[in-house]
Amino acid sequence: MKKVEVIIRPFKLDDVKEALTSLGVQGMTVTEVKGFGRQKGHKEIYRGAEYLVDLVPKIKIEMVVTDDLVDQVVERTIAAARTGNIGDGKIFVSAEERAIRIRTGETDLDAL
Amino acid sequence: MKKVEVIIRPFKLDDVKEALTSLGVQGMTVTEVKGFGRQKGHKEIYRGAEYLVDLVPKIKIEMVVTDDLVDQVVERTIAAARTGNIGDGKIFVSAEERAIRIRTGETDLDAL
Amino acid sequence: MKKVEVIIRPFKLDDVKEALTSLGVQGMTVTEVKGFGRQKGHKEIYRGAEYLVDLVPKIKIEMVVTDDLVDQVVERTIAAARTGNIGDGKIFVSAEERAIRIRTGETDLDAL
Amino acid sequence: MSAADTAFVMVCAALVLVMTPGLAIFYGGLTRSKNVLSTMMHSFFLMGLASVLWVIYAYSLSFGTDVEGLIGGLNYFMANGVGAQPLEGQSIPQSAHLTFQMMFVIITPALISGAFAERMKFSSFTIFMIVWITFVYAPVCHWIWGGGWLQRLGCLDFAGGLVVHLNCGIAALVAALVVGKRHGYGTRPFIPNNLTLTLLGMGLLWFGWFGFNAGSELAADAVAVNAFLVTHVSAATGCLTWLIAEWMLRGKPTSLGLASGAIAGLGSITPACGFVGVGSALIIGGVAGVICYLAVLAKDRLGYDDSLDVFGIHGVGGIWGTIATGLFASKLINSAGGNGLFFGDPGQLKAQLIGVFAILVYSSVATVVILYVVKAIMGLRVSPDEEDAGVDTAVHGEVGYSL
Amino acid sequence: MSAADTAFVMVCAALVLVMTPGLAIFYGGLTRSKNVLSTMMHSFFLMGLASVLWVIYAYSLSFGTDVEGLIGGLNYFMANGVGAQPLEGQSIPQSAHLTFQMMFVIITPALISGAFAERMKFSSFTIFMIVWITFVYAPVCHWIWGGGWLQRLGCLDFAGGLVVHLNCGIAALVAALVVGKRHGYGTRPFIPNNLTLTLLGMGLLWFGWFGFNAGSELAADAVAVNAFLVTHVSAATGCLTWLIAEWMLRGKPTSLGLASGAIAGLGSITPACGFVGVGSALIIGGVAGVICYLAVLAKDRLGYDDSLDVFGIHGVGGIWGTIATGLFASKLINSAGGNGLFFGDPGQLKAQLIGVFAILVYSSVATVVILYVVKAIMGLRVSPDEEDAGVDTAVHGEVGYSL
Amino acid sequence: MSAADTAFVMVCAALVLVMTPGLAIFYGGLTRSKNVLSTMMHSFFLMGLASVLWVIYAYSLSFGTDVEGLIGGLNYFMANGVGAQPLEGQSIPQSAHLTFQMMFVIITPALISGAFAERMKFSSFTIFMIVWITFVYAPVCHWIWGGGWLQRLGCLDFAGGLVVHLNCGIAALVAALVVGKRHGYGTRPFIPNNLTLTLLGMGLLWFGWFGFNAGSELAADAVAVNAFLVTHVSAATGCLTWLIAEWMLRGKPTSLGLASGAIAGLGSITPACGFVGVGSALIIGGVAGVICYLAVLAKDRLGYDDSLDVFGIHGVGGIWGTIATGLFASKLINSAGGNGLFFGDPGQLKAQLIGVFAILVYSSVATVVILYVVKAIMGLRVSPDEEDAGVDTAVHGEVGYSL
Ligand SMILES: Nc1ncnc2c1ncn2[C@@H]1O[C@H](COP(=O)(O)OP(=O)(O)O)[C@@H](O)[C@H]1O
Ligand SMILES: Nc1ncnc2c1ncn2[C@@H]1O[C@H](COP(=O)(O)OP(=O)(O)O)[C@@H](O)[C@H]1O
Ligand SMILES: Nc1ncnc2c1ncn2[C@@H]1O[C@H](COP(=O)(O)OP(=O)(O)O)[C@@H](O)[C@H]1O
Repeated sequence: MKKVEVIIRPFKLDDVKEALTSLGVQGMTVTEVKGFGRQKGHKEIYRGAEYLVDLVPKIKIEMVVTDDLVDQVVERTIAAARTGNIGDGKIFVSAEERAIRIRTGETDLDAL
Repeated sequence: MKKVEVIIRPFKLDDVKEALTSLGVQGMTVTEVKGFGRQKGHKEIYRGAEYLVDLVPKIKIEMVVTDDLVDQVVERTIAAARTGNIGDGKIFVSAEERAIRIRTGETDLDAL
Repeated sequence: MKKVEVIIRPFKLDDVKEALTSLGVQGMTVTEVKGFGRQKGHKEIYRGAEYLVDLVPKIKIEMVVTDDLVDQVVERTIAAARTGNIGDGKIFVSAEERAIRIRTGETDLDAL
Repeated sequence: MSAADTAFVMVCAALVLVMTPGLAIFYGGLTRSKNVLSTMMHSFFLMGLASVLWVIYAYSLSFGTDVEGLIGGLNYFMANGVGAQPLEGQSIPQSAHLTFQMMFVIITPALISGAFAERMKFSSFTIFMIVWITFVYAPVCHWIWGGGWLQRLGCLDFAGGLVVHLNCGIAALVAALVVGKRHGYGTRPFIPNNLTLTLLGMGLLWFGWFGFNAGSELAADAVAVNAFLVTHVSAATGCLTWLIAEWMLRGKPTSLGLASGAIAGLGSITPACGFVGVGSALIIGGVAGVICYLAVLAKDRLGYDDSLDVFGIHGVGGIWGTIATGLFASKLINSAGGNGLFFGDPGQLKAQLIGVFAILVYSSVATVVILYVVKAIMGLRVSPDEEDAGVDTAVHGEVGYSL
Repeated sequence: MSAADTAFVMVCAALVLVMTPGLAIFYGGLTRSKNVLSTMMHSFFLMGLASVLWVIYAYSLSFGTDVEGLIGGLNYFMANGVGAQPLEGQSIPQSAHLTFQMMFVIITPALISGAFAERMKFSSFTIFMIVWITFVYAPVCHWIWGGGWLQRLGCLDFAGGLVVHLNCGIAALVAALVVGKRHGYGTRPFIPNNLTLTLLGMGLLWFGWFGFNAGSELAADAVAVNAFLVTHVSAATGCLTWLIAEWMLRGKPTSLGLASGAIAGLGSITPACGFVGVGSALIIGGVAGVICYLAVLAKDRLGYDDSLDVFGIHGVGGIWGTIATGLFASKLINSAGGNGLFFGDPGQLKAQLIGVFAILVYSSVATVVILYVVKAIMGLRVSPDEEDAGVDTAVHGEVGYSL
Repeated sequence: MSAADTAFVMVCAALVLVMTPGLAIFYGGLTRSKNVLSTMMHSFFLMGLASVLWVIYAYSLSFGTDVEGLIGGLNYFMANGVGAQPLEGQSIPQSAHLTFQMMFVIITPALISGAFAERMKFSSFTIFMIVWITFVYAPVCHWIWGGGWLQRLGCLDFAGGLVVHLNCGIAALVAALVVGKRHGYGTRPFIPNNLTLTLLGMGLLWFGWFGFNAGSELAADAVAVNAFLVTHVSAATGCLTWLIAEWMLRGKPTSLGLASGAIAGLGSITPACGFVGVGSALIIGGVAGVICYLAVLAKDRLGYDDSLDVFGIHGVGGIWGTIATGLFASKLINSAGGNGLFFGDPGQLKAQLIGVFAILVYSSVATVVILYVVKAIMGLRVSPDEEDAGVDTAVHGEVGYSL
């Protein structure tokens, strides 16, 4: 099993979710995050004070999938999340050792 | 050391937290997330527009624990978080290489 | 590649971010979380009801970096995030297998 | 007809109207965020429902030709004949009287809704309210303001200590008991979702209460000014004493305590405001802040789930204010009123106690009957799953915040 | 001069003023959080812009010496000569008339802004509004209230069904079409960021609407009281019928439906409130709640992006209310008014239909011309990137919430 | 006694009261979310505290029998003798005068609290306010409105440019300096937690300001209408010019700039509103928007932490408005007023300058003394840890939002 973490632009969430489910990904967990990177932020002004806000809103999707799905997940995510502009985000893959479904106690592949 | 990631129903947070601390887990980090899975979402209606919201609020708990604690953590979490209905959530376990306590610089087991 | 996860006090975010970028870290992802640990929480009172709130606001920073950067990242983060009081937070390091930049499809070190 | 009085009463009616949105956010801010809309809807929905009942028949039941001191006749059905002509002894069009009083029939049941927030079924809520307005609000209003038996008996209630506050407070207590506790009450933390809403709501309530209390004089005269002034003074002392009590007992002065104390002071002065002076108002409000706080503490001991403390604040405040009227009323303030015990007339206190007792008994019994009937027919609560998910999405298909 | 009427009109002006903040949060709560401030600014900014235009020349264009029934002269330029002296037939200083009417020229264009929320360029918005107020609002106001041709024709509009609601509603429809859809409209979910704001906004609108409608009598008399009462009744029935319609058609009674129905009821009664009784108001509001709901459903079929349903609610409500005035108006309610079809005068209905037709045509044509000119010169929309990032940070350099 | 004037003043008092909740959310929205409640509490708490002091003795100190032009006597202690009988030259019950003025003694110190938001100790705040109201507000109020030396000297302050705005503004500047900067000021971003609250607060302030300014005439006459109108006009130009200045200097028109400009315009017209016409109001508000913006920019250069810009907006606005009264006042607007420099009387300007100077000196010196005494006895700030955690949880045991 692998854990795939995807960081994307917020408005791409629906497209990516759709792309992944059509692939057979049955579950994922979504978090609102802020990203810092090459994409430049924006200026905010409150009366006299001016701030450069370099943390931009992003969405993080985490999903644990079987090893053989990873390549397709990556491919489809790129297709769905890409705009071609700086700030499209990243995909990270790491090893996951165990998975358990709380409801049933099923483990690993059965738990996904 | 292992990292245990637990995704549960929001209202189960207190029960799970209690179960884990009684086990000797001394620290954890909690995030509000949205989950997509078998649990069906709900319909939202705003004037003419109707949306199926399939992301449901969940709580993610992350904790890094010693290897020998993992089985108990899993067991107790299941006991505390289970309702038996779809959407109870998951537990994921992965390897953690290092841990450092910022305050003291202690590492690994001492840092937990 | 390693994934470094840092949990710090919210008001230290700017200092840590600065310390890391000056090191050459080019990207990171920031999440608002709540932490449970040795730091004691506070009492909240709403009319007759009194609660001990033991989840305290924290910031989680995740960044994927090359192996050789890890030690420096840890060191600098400690320097920037430390106050010496309970609750300064933790640093966790784990292995990351792959990284992909969505915009370009670049992988691994090129994707960071 | 006096244009000045008419202008005054219209503006006061608008002020009373705005109390209901104020109450909606006051209550809304106190629940968990998954129920903020359903809680607010209880109040807003009554702006529609109660108003329609009022113009169709409830005004007539309240202020129509008296039938045995118990209820008004149906002579004003559909606001029939309610027009430019003032009622006897009034200087405003009767339509202004109907309008002004309409705002009271909105907020009284809206106040009750705090008792069963976060778990009541919306359909059952609707039926309950229709019946309650008809069989509890209208008769009680008639007894005290419409020429009924309590009014004849000399029981004083300037702006609604009995009709509004005690009436809603005791109904709320009953409702909390019949509907039952929220799932997790007492074991899980129930943290208010948005106290800024609650505080702003308190501000709007305080603002609107001037219309409620001063407007009840139905004329822009010195009695109205006095009512205005003592209303403010009682709110002020109420918020101070609750805060101080809390600071001493729990170590923290909270903003919710401040807001609650203000409402306690406002509720308590309501029956008295046209009859008592500034000095008395300082006492009435000051006592209100403390006893309502203690009542709220007692709830947590007794363990019933009057979720937003309607009884502790409005019920207890209404009792105290009505009794205080029997203590502090003075004909020097309002020659059309009475003298309380401290101004020489123990009879006034007796009349007040009868009023308190009557409403306590009638409203609680009638409310319990209505609730059990509704429960038998259609149930009162959402399903446990809906309660866990939150009433907002489960019943109304909406979420309060998507920030 | 009557002090009572003057006091009344001043207070009513304040009430109308507070409708604009109410509208700002009503609208603000409905957008996505990245655009909440820009949406609110549209309304707030007009409190500045429209007021300045009004005192400089727009009041004069509206109420100055009539020129051929089409427009007012510039005799009141810079409020020249507008002082303590009442206008003929009025009992308040003319400065109070100017002030009261000023609040209308703020909220009418503010209402339009809901049509193009979340994508309009702020600079283009500014220019559009200056021109629209000058060439649409002022003449239309003159025609109906300033002694213009529609007024002479006997078309009745007590408080702004034509001048305000239909006028803004049709302009909004045109604007939605010319400006175009929001990026993602119809494909992505657009969830309101904060319905508690929206509900509170509705409460403030309802509150302020009393000033709007009753104040339009410019005197604290029985006609004003009637206007006040039927305004409330129509709002009440509007919110009930929308809710019921929705409950039946979609299975959920929503708080946004409740709020929308109240606004529909309020908008619809506006032209009629000084001329119809309580029974008629029950019908007017009840019908409004249903037809405006259906209009809003129709939008989603037709596919144009009138983002906050300005046409569906104010346009349709304004048409219905103006026609309803021609049906239900009665001289028994207001001898200075007329009799509608149901009270014996089909001519009144004809006058109303002419009014509806005239405003529909004039306002839509003029608005389309203005918008195309502004578009040609400077564009109407923010860039796609700015739209995705949100207008708040992109254009105004702020974020609404940092909780 | 005039019922119309009485009705008007009561309603205006309610309007002024609602400014304080408006201010609470205006301020509350501007701080970081961990301090939103403590900031709001400052205002709300004064609704209790200041009111009680006022009815007990502060009204008497302000309006009691004059003692050497410096202070009022204690003849109205406990509102003794303040009843239905009007004061000389007034047409409303004296109790209405006390009530109306009570709302001013609430909001003036509440305005100061913006200077030390997010770090002041609540207990010290309480003591400071009691002493400040007694030794600064009451005498200053007496000097200008209670028959004191400045009033005799002919210094004009229609509704509180000196008593309220300059007085609170300079006290705020002093307090900011004595209390010291917030931890992290100038190095970390301080992002407002909820600008929707702030904007709504501005709306409520604008709304209530009509009561503040027009109500200060204490009669529903043409002067009151004029005050109402020019108040609105000045607010309108203030928000436009601040926005334009900001747009030109920083490239972004912000909603906070809009709101700030409106408050600047409102504050500046306050002393002048009963004496100047529409044309002058356009200038007064327009200049206010620019100079207050520049004052706020200057703060960031000078580096003191007047957290919510009380001095920059109210202090500078109060000075400008008071001087502007000496320039633009005209007896054509109000025969009971004076003529400013531009209307032929340089003496009026002199009187105004004396007023400005007197309040600047007295209020700053007295405030600095009070603060140092309180600091010596009990400290002024929460501990650094409490400041980092947020005053809401640390001192009040609550959180603003749990969404
Ligand atoms: N090394 C990293 N570790 C973790 N997250 C990262 C890293 N680099 C970038 N990110 C995340 O990816 C987002 C996009 O990265 P950015 O450099 O702005 O654009 P791009 O992906 O187009 O190069 C960032 O906002 C951040 O959330
Ligand atoms: N493959 C997965 N990877 C990450 N998170 C998952 C995965 N599958 C499910 N989840 C998380 O677990 C939650 C519960 O899953 P769900 O399928 O709804 O019910 P159950 O766990 O009872 O089968 C989801 O809402 C989601 O947050
Ligand atoms: N075992 C753990 N796993 C995950 N997160 C932890 C763990 N222990 C602590 N944390 C996080 O670190 C934060 C600080 O820990 P705490 O024990 O309070 O202080 P300190 O780090 O100074 O010992 C906690 O609030 C929590 O978010």
